[in-house]
Amino acid sequence: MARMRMNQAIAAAIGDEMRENPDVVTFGEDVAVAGGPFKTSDGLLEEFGPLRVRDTPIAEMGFMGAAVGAAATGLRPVAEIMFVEFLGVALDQLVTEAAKFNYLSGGTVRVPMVMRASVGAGLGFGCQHSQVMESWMVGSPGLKIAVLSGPGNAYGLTRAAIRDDNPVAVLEPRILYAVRGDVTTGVEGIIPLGQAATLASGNDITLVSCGSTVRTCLAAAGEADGWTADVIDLQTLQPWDTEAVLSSVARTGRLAVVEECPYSGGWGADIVAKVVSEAFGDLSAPPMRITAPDVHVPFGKELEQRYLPSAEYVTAQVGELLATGESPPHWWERDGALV
Amino acid sequence: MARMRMNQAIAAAIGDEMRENPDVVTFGEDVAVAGGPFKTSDGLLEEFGPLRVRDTPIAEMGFMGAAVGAAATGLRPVAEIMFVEFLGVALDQLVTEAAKFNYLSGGTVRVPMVMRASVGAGLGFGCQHSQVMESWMVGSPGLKIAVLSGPGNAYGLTRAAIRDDNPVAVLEPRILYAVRGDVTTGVEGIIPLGQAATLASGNDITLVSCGSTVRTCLAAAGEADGWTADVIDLQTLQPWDTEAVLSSVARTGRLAVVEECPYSGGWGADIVAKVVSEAFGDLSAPPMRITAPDVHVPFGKELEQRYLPSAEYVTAQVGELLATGESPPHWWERDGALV
Amino acid sequence: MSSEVLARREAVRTDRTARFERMVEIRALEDAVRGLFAEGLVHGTTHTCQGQEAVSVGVAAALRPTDSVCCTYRGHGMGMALGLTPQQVCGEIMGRVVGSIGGVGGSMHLCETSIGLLPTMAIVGAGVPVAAGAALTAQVRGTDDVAVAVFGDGAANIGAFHEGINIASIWKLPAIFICENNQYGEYSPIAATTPIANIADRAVSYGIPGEVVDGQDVDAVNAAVEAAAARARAGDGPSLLEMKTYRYAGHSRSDTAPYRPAGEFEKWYERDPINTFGARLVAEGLLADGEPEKITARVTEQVDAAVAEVKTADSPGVASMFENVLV
Amino acid sequence: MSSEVLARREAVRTDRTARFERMVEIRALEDAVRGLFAEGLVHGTTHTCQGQEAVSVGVAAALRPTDSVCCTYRGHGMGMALGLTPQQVCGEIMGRVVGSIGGVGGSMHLCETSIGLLPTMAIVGAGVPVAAGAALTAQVRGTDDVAVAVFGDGAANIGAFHEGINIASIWKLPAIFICENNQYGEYSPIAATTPIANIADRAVSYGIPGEVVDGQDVDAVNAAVEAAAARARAGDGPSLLEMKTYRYAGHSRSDTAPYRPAGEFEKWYERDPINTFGARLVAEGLLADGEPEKITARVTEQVDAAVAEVKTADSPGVASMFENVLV
Ligand SMILES: Cc1ncc(C[n+]2csc(CCOP(=O)(O)OP(=O)(O)O)c2C)c(N)n1
Ligand SMILES: Cc1ncc(C[n+]2csc(CCOP(=O)(O)OP(=O)(O)O)c2C)c(N)n1
Ligand SMILES: [Mg+2]
Ligand SMILES: [Mg+2]
Repeated sequence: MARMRMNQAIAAAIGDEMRENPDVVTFGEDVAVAGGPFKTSDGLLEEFGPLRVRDTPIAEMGFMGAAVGAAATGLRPVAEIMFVEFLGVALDQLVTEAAKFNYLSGGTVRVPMVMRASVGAGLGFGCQHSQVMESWMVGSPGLKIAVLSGPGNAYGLTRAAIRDDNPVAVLEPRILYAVRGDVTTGVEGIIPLGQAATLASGNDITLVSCGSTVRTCLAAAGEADGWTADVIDLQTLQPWDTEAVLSSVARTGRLAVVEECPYSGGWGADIVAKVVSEAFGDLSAPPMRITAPDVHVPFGKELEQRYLPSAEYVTAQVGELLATGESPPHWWERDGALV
Repeated sequence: MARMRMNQAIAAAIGDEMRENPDVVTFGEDVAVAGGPFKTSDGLLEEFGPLRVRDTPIAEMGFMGAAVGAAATGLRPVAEIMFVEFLGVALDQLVTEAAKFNYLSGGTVRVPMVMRASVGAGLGFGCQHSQVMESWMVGSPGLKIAVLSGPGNAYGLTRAAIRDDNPVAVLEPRILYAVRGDVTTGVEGIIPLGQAATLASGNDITLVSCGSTVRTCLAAAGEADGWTADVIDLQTLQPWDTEAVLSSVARTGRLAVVEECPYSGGWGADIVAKVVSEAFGDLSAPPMRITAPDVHVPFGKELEQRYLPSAEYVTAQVGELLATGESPPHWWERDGALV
Repeated sequence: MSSEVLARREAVRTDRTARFERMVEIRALEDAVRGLFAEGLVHGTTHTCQGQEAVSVGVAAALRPTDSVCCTYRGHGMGMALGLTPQQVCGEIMGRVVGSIGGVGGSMHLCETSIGLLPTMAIVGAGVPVAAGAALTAQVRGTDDVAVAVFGDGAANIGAFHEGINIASIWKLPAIFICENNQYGEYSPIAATTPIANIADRAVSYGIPGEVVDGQDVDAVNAAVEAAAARARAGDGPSLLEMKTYRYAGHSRSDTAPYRPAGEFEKWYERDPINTFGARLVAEGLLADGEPEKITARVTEQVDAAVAEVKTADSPGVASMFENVLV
Repeated sequence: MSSEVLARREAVRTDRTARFERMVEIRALEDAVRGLFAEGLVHGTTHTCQGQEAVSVGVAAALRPTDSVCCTYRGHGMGMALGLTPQQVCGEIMGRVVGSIGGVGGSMHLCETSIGLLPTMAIVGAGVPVAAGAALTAQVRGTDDVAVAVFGDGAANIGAFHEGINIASIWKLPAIFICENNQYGEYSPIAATTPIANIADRAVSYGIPGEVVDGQDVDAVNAAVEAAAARARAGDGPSLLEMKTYRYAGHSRSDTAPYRPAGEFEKWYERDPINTFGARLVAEGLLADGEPEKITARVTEQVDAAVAEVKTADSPGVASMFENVLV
């Protein structure tokens, strides 16, 4: 157990895998000499040398492709996309090549690569550098997607991703890089992909979260007055832990999914759709989604904070759901919200 | 009114807009001299000349970017992506540039461009040329998405897309290009974006479809024994016609969304999530999604047909939902399905 | 505002002294911006262009207001060279309604169509094909406008660069591709990412002229862009110009540039674009002895006043995030 | 199957007569495939490579089985040159379990790792950076393997080409980039999309050797690839080779190539790679007079028999689509 920041936990996870397995290599823009734009590979160049830790040109398609080819021939590359939006110039390699190679080789080629990307809003990077964009990847068969929610699972999920024989996208909420927490290091810290973590237990509602909304939900549940909640951190978005969510909802009878991204096309809709199809009879209230509005991530501290679902907002929405038995309107749908 | 194939309807729509507005231009790979790989621009070069109708190099990022720049400075470009998967090398320009320029110009720059792409399975093109990939675009604020379901709305939606001042993605199910139908040409044939079409009326369930699944749903409803359905063609996937779906479900009390794409990350989840939040009390059965499985589109006629939801399958699933009041398992979840 | 912006646009086009003043103004604003961030007065990040002023101003001087310019997150200098006011730039950086796009974009996002500035793009390389598209408009409409993409040395390694220039060449579009080679892409020196010495040599791949230009000399920049623009306006197609320049500050707010070899900055500073141009104007008799210094003091004061004014400006309200999403 | 494949792999590496036979075999299979499609016996599309056999075989002849090859949807020839059997290729095209990947991919998707054939990619340009990655494995592991990307002339205009070669150069990877310039990208002649005459000239952008090679001469192809491979194995980095060749058939099944100027095919056919190589082997005394024709007849018969056999093979069951999605 060690106390560290999330970016340190990521560097530790990559370093521990590199130490155990000479096939693990890592590259990306300013990953080597500078230790990563967010210091998620600090010290790796010094320890593992320039053959295994590399800076790349600004060429996401090029180095994602290099990761695919390296993985297909035996390495376990960890490629960093600095901001997930940059996948917009490289998605082909991840979704259309890497995720399909096993199938397109009759099972003879594995692509054990990791695509790490920083994601999310809250730091004032403006609308081309603040999204999560998991929708670009969810729905791509052959790809796993993990989302970090703090130092502890950052370490464990990153190691699991590197060990996985499938291509894995690891999404790292940028706003959490500096957050400190306890990390179980070593193999026992590895967190299997596909498993959710239930971080709080309660009776009245199941709060499903992922990435940056995990702490939002924990705070919301903490502030709750008159109700208690199961707080589930999905950890892996694809494949997600249906079992954990369904068994919680079977008990609580209510569901709220809390997402950082806009309402349309968000991953929470998948959760809701699955839950209603499997557990319709268990539900005592409509499953609810709490998301950002369908707008670009605004600049400006207040605007950006308003854009993101806050703990207070989650508490209020859940309170209203419990009180009325109906899905409350989103904040931007309420009278006077926009003045 | 004229009878034509869907690809001809598309060419007619582009041609009519080009005739009315000198700012409309079109380009893409083999769009000009060859009249389009799917003959969706046949005759346009001859009529409008090489200044307005162009072949491009194989450079989707390049020519999508050119569309963005041209649209931002006053033209109305219609750019063709031959197979929607190729957006994986060009998504940035559509989602991160075009869709954000209005916002990033304080409302002073409009990007009236159309990105047309052929989509979908059924023609044996293999797993890198058979997807729909609307998930790459749904959830991108600032972008509209229309999906064609036959010659009639192909003409009307394409013209509406070209006239729209926002970037619009038009998804064209490849399997329908050769389908003939009646087309209302001229301005009265234009179909406003954002409006669904209710193609059949019934009492027991609302079938929501889009693109290639429209005819599947119509056939399923036609074959139905003991039940009748509203069949809704969404036509526009973003923003989708909430009103049409909710008012139908308010009457039928049941919902099935029929999608061509894999279960995970499909657009139908958004429909289900919205309906359960707005109309939970109206529902007499769990909303159901009928989709392809979470696998790559297989090659081979039988496999590919099995992969796609068929009319018979829709009829059977709906029948089972009505009979049991529960969401039936998907075909691949049933015992013995895979032997 | 718009007439002021147009007047500023025109000044740089016609008056070399104004070019000097504008370079000073850009430097002063960029210094002030780094100060604001250091003080913690601003959210987010910023990318300033101290040392590269001659490129921005030289380019702007060669273009007409109806020409289009695509540039990057490092766009304050280019924006101001084209005519944006310090208020518009600083207002955007600080997220105030007086900002170029109303304060909803931040440091990386400026726009002013009246002077040809398309939305600046924060995705490396994105502006290259977009500029080709703007040039396409000119070609289709038969105007003699040109479109310019300004991008960094690092951007020359990304696919959009290759695709955009190739399309512009095959279509003979009136475009000018200007690579601002400031020697670094983020923290990486160009030699770590680019296997050739001159990015201008890549013009060979597209069958277009490629030229290395002294980016520290505003007159040289201006002349090269004017020649490329004349070529483009005449229907002879695009050019690739590489401006050799230097980024005095780190890549972004948090970067102190520890990776720079000792003496490198000093070597470049000897040919500081503002100092050398000031001296040239004095030598030519266009400015009196000591006048560059006086201009610098005056302009810096004006910029500081503008920044102070922006500090008191309003922030956009919640409704603004819902505006301009769909037309 | 695997030992047969390896033996076929070895034959082409060591025996020039085997190279002749393999070129004949490729031609025969491609002709048969177009026939199958014309008869409506196959689902989907296909892209055949008649006329380009010397490139496939010359490349394969210069490589070792541990080298990696990334190629495209137009991959039947390359696959067979490396050792795939006609059954494996035709089986995949017809969607039968005897196909290279079990019949779930179709004409565009072949793979056989025992001979270095990575999954063929149906996205133009995708294989270029993937080959760089395979070369990275060799470099990191310190083997002297090389990785090869084979792609078309049209692919030289896409971003992945630019990015992949640039990375290979800056990292000095043991890669060989082979542009199979068959004069067309789909229905567009190269001059409509590419503003320079020789794609090999683009090597300048990456500071690597670029060479134009006669792609109709299997010996010339072999020699050029051997030299590039030697360079790569010695740690001297990648090369770009442009093979000038010609696509006899249309782009894909439905294309009759009406856009071809009259006489163009005939001109290229004068230097048909199979005819000229057969004549050369006779001239050199390696084959007797009339033997090329006999080989052609025999091999064509074998191919036709293989195709007939495939027609009777099983199709994959429903379960196959659920296999190999996740490991
Ligand atoms: C596609 C993409 N990849 C990476 C980045 C992150 N990034 C922002 S600026 C930058 C360096 C760009 O270097 P250069 O092109 O030389 O321009 P400069 O910053 O020096 O002006 C990088 C890598 C980005 N914005 N977009
Ligand atoms: C990214 C992408 N864009 C477009 C296509 C459609 N397409 C398939 S083959 C082809 C032509 C490729 O030409 P070339 O590279 O010369 O190879 P050739 O087919 O001549 O072997 C095109 C445009 C594709 N598969 N991928
Ligand atoms: Mg730079
Ligand atoms: Mg070709």
